[in-house]
Order: sequence, then C-alpha cells, then structure tokens
Amino acid sequence: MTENVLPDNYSAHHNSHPEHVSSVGSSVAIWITLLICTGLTVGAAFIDMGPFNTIAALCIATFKAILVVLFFMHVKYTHEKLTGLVIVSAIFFLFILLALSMADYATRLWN
Amino acid sequence: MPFWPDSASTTAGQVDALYIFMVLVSAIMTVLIFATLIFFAIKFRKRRGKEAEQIEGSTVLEITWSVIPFAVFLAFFVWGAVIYFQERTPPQDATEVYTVAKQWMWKFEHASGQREINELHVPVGRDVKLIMTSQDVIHSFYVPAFRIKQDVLPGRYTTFWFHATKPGTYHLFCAEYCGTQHSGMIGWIVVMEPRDYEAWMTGGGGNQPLAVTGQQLFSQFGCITCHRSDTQGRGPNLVGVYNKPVLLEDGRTVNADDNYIRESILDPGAKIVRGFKPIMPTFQGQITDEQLNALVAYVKSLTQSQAGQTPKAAGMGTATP
Amino acid sequence: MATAVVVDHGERENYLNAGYGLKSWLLTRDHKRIALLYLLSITFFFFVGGFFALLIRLELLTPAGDLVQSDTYNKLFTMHGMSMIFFFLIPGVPAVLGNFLIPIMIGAKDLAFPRLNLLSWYLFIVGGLFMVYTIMAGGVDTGWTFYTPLSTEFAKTNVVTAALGVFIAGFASILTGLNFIVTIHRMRAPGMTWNRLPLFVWSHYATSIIQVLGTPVVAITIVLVALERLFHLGVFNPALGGDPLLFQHLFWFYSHPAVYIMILPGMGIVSEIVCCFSRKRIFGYKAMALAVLGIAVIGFLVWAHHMFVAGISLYAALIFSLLTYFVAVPSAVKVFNWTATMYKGSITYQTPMLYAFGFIGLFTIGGLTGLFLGSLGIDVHVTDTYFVVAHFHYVMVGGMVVAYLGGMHFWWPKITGRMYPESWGKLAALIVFIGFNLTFFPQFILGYMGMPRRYHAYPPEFQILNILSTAGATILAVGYLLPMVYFLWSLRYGEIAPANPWNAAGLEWQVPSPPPTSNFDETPVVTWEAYNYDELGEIPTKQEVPVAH
Amino acid sequence: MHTSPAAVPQDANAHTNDHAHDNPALLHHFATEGQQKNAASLGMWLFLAQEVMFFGGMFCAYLVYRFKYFGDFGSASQQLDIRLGAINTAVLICSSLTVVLAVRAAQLGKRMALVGWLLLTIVLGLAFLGIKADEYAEKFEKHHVPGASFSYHELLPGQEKFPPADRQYANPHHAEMYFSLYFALTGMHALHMIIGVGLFSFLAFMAWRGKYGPGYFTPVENAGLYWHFVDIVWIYLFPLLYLIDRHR
Repeated sequence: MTENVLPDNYSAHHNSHPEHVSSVGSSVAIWITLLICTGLTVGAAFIDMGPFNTIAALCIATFKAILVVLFFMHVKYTHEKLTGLVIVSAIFFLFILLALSMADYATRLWN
Repeated sequence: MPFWPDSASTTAGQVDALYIFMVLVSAIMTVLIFATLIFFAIKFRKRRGKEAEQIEGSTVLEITWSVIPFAVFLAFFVWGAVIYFQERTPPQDATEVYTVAKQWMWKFEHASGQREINELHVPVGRDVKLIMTSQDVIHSFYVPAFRIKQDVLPGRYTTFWFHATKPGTYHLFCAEYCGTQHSGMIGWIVVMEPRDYEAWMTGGGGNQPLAVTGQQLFSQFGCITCHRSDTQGRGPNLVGVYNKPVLLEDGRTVNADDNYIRESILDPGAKIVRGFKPIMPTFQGQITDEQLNALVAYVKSLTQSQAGQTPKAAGMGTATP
Repeated sequence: MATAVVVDHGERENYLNAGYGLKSWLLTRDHKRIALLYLLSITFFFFVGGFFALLIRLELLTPAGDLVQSDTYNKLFTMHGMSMIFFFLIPGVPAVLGNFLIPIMIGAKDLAFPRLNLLSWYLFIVGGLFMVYTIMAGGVDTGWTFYTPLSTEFAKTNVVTAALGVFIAGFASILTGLNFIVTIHRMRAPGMTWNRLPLFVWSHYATSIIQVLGTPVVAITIVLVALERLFHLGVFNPALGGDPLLFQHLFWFYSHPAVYIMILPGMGIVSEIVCCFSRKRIFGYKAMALAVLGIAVIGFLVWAHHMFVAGISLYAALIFSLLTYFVAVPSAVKVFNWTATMYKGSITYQTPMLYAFGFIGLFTIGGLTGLFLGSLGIDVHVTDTYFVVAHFHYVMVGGMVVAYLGGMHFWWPKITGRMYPESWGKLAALIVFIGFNLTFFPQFILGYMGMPRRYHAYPPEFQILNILSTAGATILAVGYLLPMVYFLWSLRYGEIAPANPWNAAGLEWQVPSPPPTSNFDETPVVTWEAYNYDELGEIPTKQEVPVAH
Repeated sequence: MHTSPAAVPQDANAHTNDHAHDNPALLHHFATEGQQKNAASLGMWLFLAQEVMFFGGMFCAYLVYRFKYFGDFGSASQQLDIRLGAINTAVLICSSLTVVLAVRAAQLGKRMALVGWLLLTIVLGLAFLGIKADEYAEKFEKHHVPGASFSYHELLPGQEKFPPADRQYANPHHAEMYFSLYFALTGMHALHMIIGVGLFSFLAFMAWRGKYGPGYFTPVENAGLYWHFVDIVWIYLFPLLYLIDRHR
C-alpha cells in the first residue's frame, strides 16, 4: 500500500500539522483594524461620492469580512484546501443568485 | 384535425412549424436511442460461454455526442427566440384593448369605450394589443388558438398582441393558478370579419371612447392644472410624450411606455423628469384600475398631430397649443 | 476474509437483529436503521400523495367538476404536489438508499455525523407532522409553488403550517446533504480514491451540493411568505411596491435545481444497475462523473425558464433559455453512455434491469420534452398546460420513481437479507411501465391542445385523452401496490439472500446481507476500479445462488 | 482474490489508529482524531455555506428593491440611529475578538481563561441584543413596524434644502417595504445571535467542567466559526441598512 492510494483522511498528513494558535498581538491588531474600518465606513457615508458611496461601503465591508475570515476564522493558517473551496462555492452561488436575478430587473426597462 | 388545436393567428403557424420540427428531430433522436437500446439488448444478451468485453470509454465519442446534440439544441434555441422576440414586440399601430383581470373574471375595455366581460371581440386581419393588469393575484391570459399566453400581474402592465387570421370563437383560459374558481376564469375570443366587427362596435351605442373618459378624469383629478400643453406648467407637457425617451433628473433615460405612465401616476417620485420638481402627489389607492387605464389611454392619445389639429381631442382644455 | 463470509442464515449479528426495542430504533445512530426509518416515512407520504393523485384523476374523468368542489380539487393537487415533492421525491433516494449505501460503498462504518443523521429524520418527521396537520385541518390550496400574492394575501387556507412543514423538512434535506459531502470527503476507506467511487456516490455528491446551497434559499423565501401572513412583513406585497416575480425568482432558484435533487440519485442507481446486468464497466466513467457535477452546477443557472411568460425581461428570458440548453448536454451524455455500456455486454433481464431500461426510455422522453419547454416560442404556448405536467412527471415519476423502484429491487436483498419474488417483480415493472405511459403520454397532447393545468373542470373536447390518462393512473396504482405487497411478503417468506446475489461489484456486496451494524469488521483497502466486472464473471443462476465466493 | 477488501495492513493500522484509545471524544466510526476533527470542520464550513445562501435570499430581495426604490430606501434608512448601529458593530467586533481569545485559551488548555472569554462573549452578545431591542422599541413607538399601524411621513433624502412647498416626501409604501426587509434581515440576524448566546452558555458550562483542552476543543472552534459568520452578516447589514444616502 502506497501513500498515494490513501484518501487524505487516512494519511498522516493532517495529524502532523500542529494546530495554529493565534497570537494575542495579531488578533488585537486585526480587532483594531476592524474598529477603524467601522469608523471609516461611517465617515465615508457622509462624504458625497455619488454612486460610489455604496461601492465604498461595500468595499470596506468586504475588506472587514476578509479579515475576519482569514484571521479570526483561521482560514489563512489552515492546510485544508477544501475550506477555501467551500467558501468560494458559497460566494459563487450567492453571486449567481444576485446576478441572474438582477439580469432580469436591470433589463426590464430596456426597449 | 383531431388532437390538434385551432390555428387562428400569425403566431400559431410559426409556433406549429417549430413544434413540428422539434417533434421530428426528437422523434429521430428517440428512435435512434431506442433502436440502439433494443438492438444491444437483444444482440448482447447473455449467452453461454460468451463473456462481456470491457471497454473503458472514448473521449472522441463523448465529445461527439456532446457537440452534435448541442448544435441541434442551439437551433431550437435560436428559432424559439426569434418567435418569442416577435411575440414580445407589439407593432406600433395595433388596436389597443385594456384588460383587467380579477378573481375570477376578465374585463375588457376597447379604445372606443366598449366594455366586455369574459368575451373579447376582435377583428380578423388586424394587429390587436392587450394592455393588461390584475387587481389581485397573478393571472395568465392564454389563447391556445393563438399559441400565446402572458401572465397578468398586479401592480404593473404586461402586454399581449396577436394578429388573428381566421374568424371564429376561440377559448380564452386563465393559465396561472389564481385561487378557488381558477378553472372558471375562462371566456371566448370572438374573431370577426372587419365588417361584422364594425357593426358590433357601433351596435352597443352610447359608448364614450376611452381616451375621452381619460380626458374627463384628467380634469377631474386636477392633472390639467400642472400638465399644461405649453412650457409654463409645473409638470411636464405630456403632448407627444408617449413612446419617446424621457431624460430623468438622475441622468437616466427611460422610454415613456404604458408602464412608465402608470408608474408616474401611482408613484410620481420614482422617476422625476429633468427640470421638474418632485411635487406631484401619488394617486395610489385613489383611482381604480379602469380609471388608470383611461388616463393612460388619454395620455397616449396626445400625439403632436392631434394636438395641433384638434385641440378638443387633445384635451388641452382652456390652454391653447 | 472476515467481511466476505457466507451468511449463515440469520445467526450472525446484523443491523436488524442488533436490537428489537422501540428505543433501539428511535434513538439509533446507525445509518442503515435511519434509512429504514426514512423508508417508512416516505412510503407513507408516497401513498398519501398517490391517494390525492387518484382523486384528481377521478375528478378529471368528466369535463364537469362533479366529484369534488373546486376548492377541494385545488387542495388535492396542492397537497399531492407538496407530499410528493417535499416529502417523497426530495428525501426519496438520498435519505433511503443513499443513507443506507453510501457509507458501505466507500468503506466507512457510518456517515460522518450519525447524530445529525438522526436529527435529520426527526426534522423530517416534525415537518411531516406539520404537513399531516395541514391536511387534517382542511388542507392548503396555494399550489405547491406558493406563488405570491395568492399565498400571502388571498389564500384562506392553512398556508402557514404548510410553509413551516416545508421549511422544516428543508432543513432535514440540508443536513442529509451536508452529512453526505463530509462523509464522501472524509470517510473513504484507504484506496477508495475519487476515481474509484461508484457513480451512485458521485451522483449523491452532486445532489448534496444542491441540497446544501439551494435549499436555504427556498427556506428563507417560505419563511418570508409565512412572516407576511403572520406579521405583515410585506416583502412580496404588490401594494407596497413588492414585485410578484421576486418570489418566483427566489422560489425557482431552489426549486429548479431541486428537480436535479430528485433525478441525479436516480441516475446513480441506473448506472449501478446497467453495469451489473451488462457485466460491464461503465462506459466513460469520467464523463459520467463530470456530467452529474455539470448538471448540479449548471442546474443553478437556468431557473427563470419557469418564468418565460411571467413578465421577466426579454433579455433575461433569452439568457435563461440559452443556459437551459447547456444543462441538457450532460443529461444527453448520460443517456448515451448508459446505452454504450451495454455494447458487447452479457445482458440479463432481472427486475432491476427492467426498471433501468424503463428509466432510460422515459427519461429520454422527459428530457427531450424539456427541450420544447426550454425553447421560448414553444414554452409560451405550452407552459402552465398539461404539457408541463406530462414533462415533469416523465422526469419525476418515469425517471426518479422508476429508478427508485429499480434500486429498491436491486438492493432489497442487501437491506433485508431476503430475495423478492422475481417473476412478480418483472410483472410489476411491466405494469408500471404501461400504466405510466398511458397516464402521462396523453397529457402531452392535451397540453399542446391547450388544456391548462390545475383545472377542476375543462371543455369537453379534452375528455377522451383525460379518460385514457385516468385509466392509466389506475393501472399505475396497481403497479405501485404490487411491489408493496410482495416486498412485505418477502420479509417473511422470501428466499434468504446471499451476500452478493447479483455477483455485483462494489463494497456493499462484499459485506453480509443484511450488513452488520458497523458494516466492516476491519476497514477495507480498495485496490480496484469501480465496476470491475471483468474480475467477477457471470450472475449466478438460481441453483448456484446461496454459494457465495 | 483481490476483489475482496483486504484488512488494513498492520503498519497502516498503527498510524491510523494513533491514540484511538486515548481520547474518549473519538467516536467509533472515525479512524483517527485528525479525521474526526477534519470532518467536523468541513461540516461546519458547509453549514456556514448554507447560512450564506439563507441570508442570500433576503439580500437578493433587498438588492432588487433598493435598486427600484433607492430614494425611499434612503429616507427610511435615515430613520435608523446611526450611533446605535455603529456601537453595535463595534460590540460585535469586540465579541469576535473574545471568541478568538476563547479558542486560543482552549488550545492552550487554560480552563478559566476559556470560561472567562466565553462569558465575556455572552455579555457582548447580550449587549448587542439589548441595543437591538431598544431600536426595535423605537420602531414600535414611531409606527415604523410594517402592518396596519404603519405610518410614515418623511422627506426624501436631501429635500430639506428646498422651500417647504417643493419638498418631496418618500413613498410610504416603499418605506414600509424597507422596514419589512429591515425587520426580516435584522430579526433573522438577531435570532442567530440568540442561538449563538445559547451555544456559548452551554460551552461555558462544559468548559467550566473541564471538557475542553488542547486535545479536544472542536465545539469551541466551531461555535467560534458560527459567531464570526454572524459577525460578518452584520458587517454587511450595517452599511446596507443604516448608511444609505447619508451624505445628502
């Protein structure tokens, strides 16, 4: 029996990786960044940027979400590619739902 | 022909042609698959001393039987799309009939003011366009002999047009389940020779054209005080606005179609015309669907030529164009 | 070879005789017992739904609405749809056969989360109780599609309890799917690589993706409907500017892929059966695996083809029609590959194979008529008519139910340790096939003639075809009752089944029938490809049967 | 006869059954702790994917109506208290940090620290819910709760600069639509918070009894993932609900 016929769960691979323990320092740094971003998003809402207000708000929110996913949810440290795949699939299918629905609404007025 | 629906519109022939084409192609595909299945089933049935031969598969075959069917499918798609495009693009000069659906009846109002319930008289050989809305739930206007159906929605207009080719009486069904008496929400489309149709139209007598009703409502609701036919009004001049692009305050341009006029009456704040203040009150809940239809019909009747030639019909009241 | 021992007639401990008390069933975490709990529950709903169907067909025998009142009729087809779709077809194959077989097929002792599996069944039962309550309390008449604003503002029946039932059963389905994905990723035995998975497992993997990612959308949509009725949150209310089509978008985002939840597992079953009774490797294994994944993913992109006449934009309709044809390709590929698998095989015609033949034929017709509905010009005429009714019954009943029956026959010896009576099985398969076609083929013609669906009374010119259809339905009913009877009979009087009566490939055939509670005494190591029929020889004839290798 | 399953060779067994007998938390159908942990983690992530789509349905409705009724949504949005929304965002971000620290404490086997961080998370979660309840109460007082008693008479954003006669008011129906979505989205979010607080209460109790340590802390980790997800939902809800058209 060679290593390559074993599914991932049977290999020693996963057991050999030590669990990532997040350091207090980096966690606090992320926390502060998130708080600053919250302030930023409130501030940005009061500046007139035309249609870019919504875009700015969503960009900041996405940046915050990415920080939470990567650092607080440990995705940056995981050796498991599947986690990323699950996240990407969820976002992809959400995108499909929103985009194809809007494909209807946005083109209803066209003539 | 038994087991085949009447064909009474230009669309019907087109849909039938595509349908027959698809039935033939599908029949060929089905026969091929079934014949192969049956042939294999007999040829390769278990026999003493004869073992199965193992075959892994074939990429060439997989690609072949993906690409060829897909090409056939594309033909279905394109042909179907062409028909659909026609069905969804009403001709400009079609005779218009306003249709209001409610649980469980169809109400029609002709431009001439003639009203009908569950029965619609139309002339043969002329384009007819229905402008439809629902008072309650979703219904669907379905005439099998025309091969067309269109859902009728609360809160907005949908349209349906046809060009009848054969006089006769045809089924009208509600095709979208709409509650208890859904199967009772049926009626007849009576397609008549033009002569009979004219006779029928004048037969009722005493009908006031829809646009004239709309004109009266236009004064009654006070629309006329702001929407004047000159440039002095507090609201946009509505003469000739129908089916023309309108530049909005937020920079968008929309086409002033039936739905736009309807929305502007019910929800004036939704699309503000550039250069005007959003001061018009909403009429939501204050007018019925029938009144709304009449107003829309009136606004549509305000074409440039009419406004120039017959101020009365254009309904500008005291204001002179 | 501890796991391949000859059954010695019930003496060996198996999952059935591991405990007899009610508690040993209701608190079990054994995936095989949970599968049987599911089997009982979905069979109940199948016959409830079937009973409604029969009443519907009887009503339609005459053009006048004379057997039941129109509101009763509306409740009948609504509850027929809800029982069949949410409580039979969707849990159907995955929660019964998938639950039973997937762990064994991949060499695992159980699903990854046995307690979650049991929770899933309890959720299903709670949802089912809501449904039963709804029926008892006078029914619901919105149609299984819950279209707004009919369901939110106008219907006066038990919409909220029905919605809750569907919502809760939806979570049962999500948990099943989640469990399968994790199990297939994490619990495979050594050597059971992705390229060696039986296609049954692949098709359940694809199904599970839809269950996990699609179901929540319909769940929240149904909750919004219930909230609109209960607390007047008007998300779909046209009076507040709500768009009636938004509900349809959200509903079909799930409910179109949901038809693939229903059909993909059936495709998995057929792949297993066709290979076994042709004694052949599957033709184009990779194409078949890719096809199920392709169907699952592309299936999410086509939902608005249910809405071509609903008032969506012209451009959206064009996009969705085109995408619909993309999803047809992998379905066609599957049919071609099954056919090619039989080429140069050594084919025998036991009951499961008859059902597999039935499936390929009926699914081909169901699939091809789907192309008609995907074509915009045709769809405008035939949508919301009996053409649609016939089409989806060809896929759901002719496809899924036929595959399910085929699978039940194929694995019945494994599940119960008893053989079903073969000649009765063949007879029932034939009756189902004839009854089915007689019921639903006339409906295609009815549909093109223009008979709208969900009609309680109809114009007299449609009567002849309706009579044929009703006649077919009674034959179909016999075809369904017959297996019920002989399956039950076989539990006591059927021949004792050997571990591998079909001499079939796959790990599930290498454990005793019925399997022991932990499936494998020792974790198997897989060193062979799926469907290694070249190494197995022929199906044993009756005389040879009890002698396993 | 290689078609039958062979037993796992001894050496493979040796490493796959590593510590199998050591940990009482290892369930019988798993070969190793690693396998069990990976299964639980994948299961949790799939559950979160499911949650994304669950909220996704409501976000889709929000997107459609915001696209259609932008001005009215802006008006209704400005009825919300931006300070309370921002404070609640901060509260949730703080609770995410305490969860991270709780997981860390579990990994390092610091029992009391784990209990402490979990309790702090619960307090923050309750604080969020308290503020939310206060906001809801205000909606009831102002008749901004959809239903028969709903009433709305507010200007569209940026109308104050016009003379009073020319000012335009938001369409009350569309404002009601906004509040329907507001209550659906924040209500469903709050329901998730309540479930989270319940989970953490259970975990704090079990942690106090010493159930979790470096060898087994999957429940803490997975509850943490759930909590972070709920945080992320709020990270989007805050700008989408509170910050529409504020600059006018």
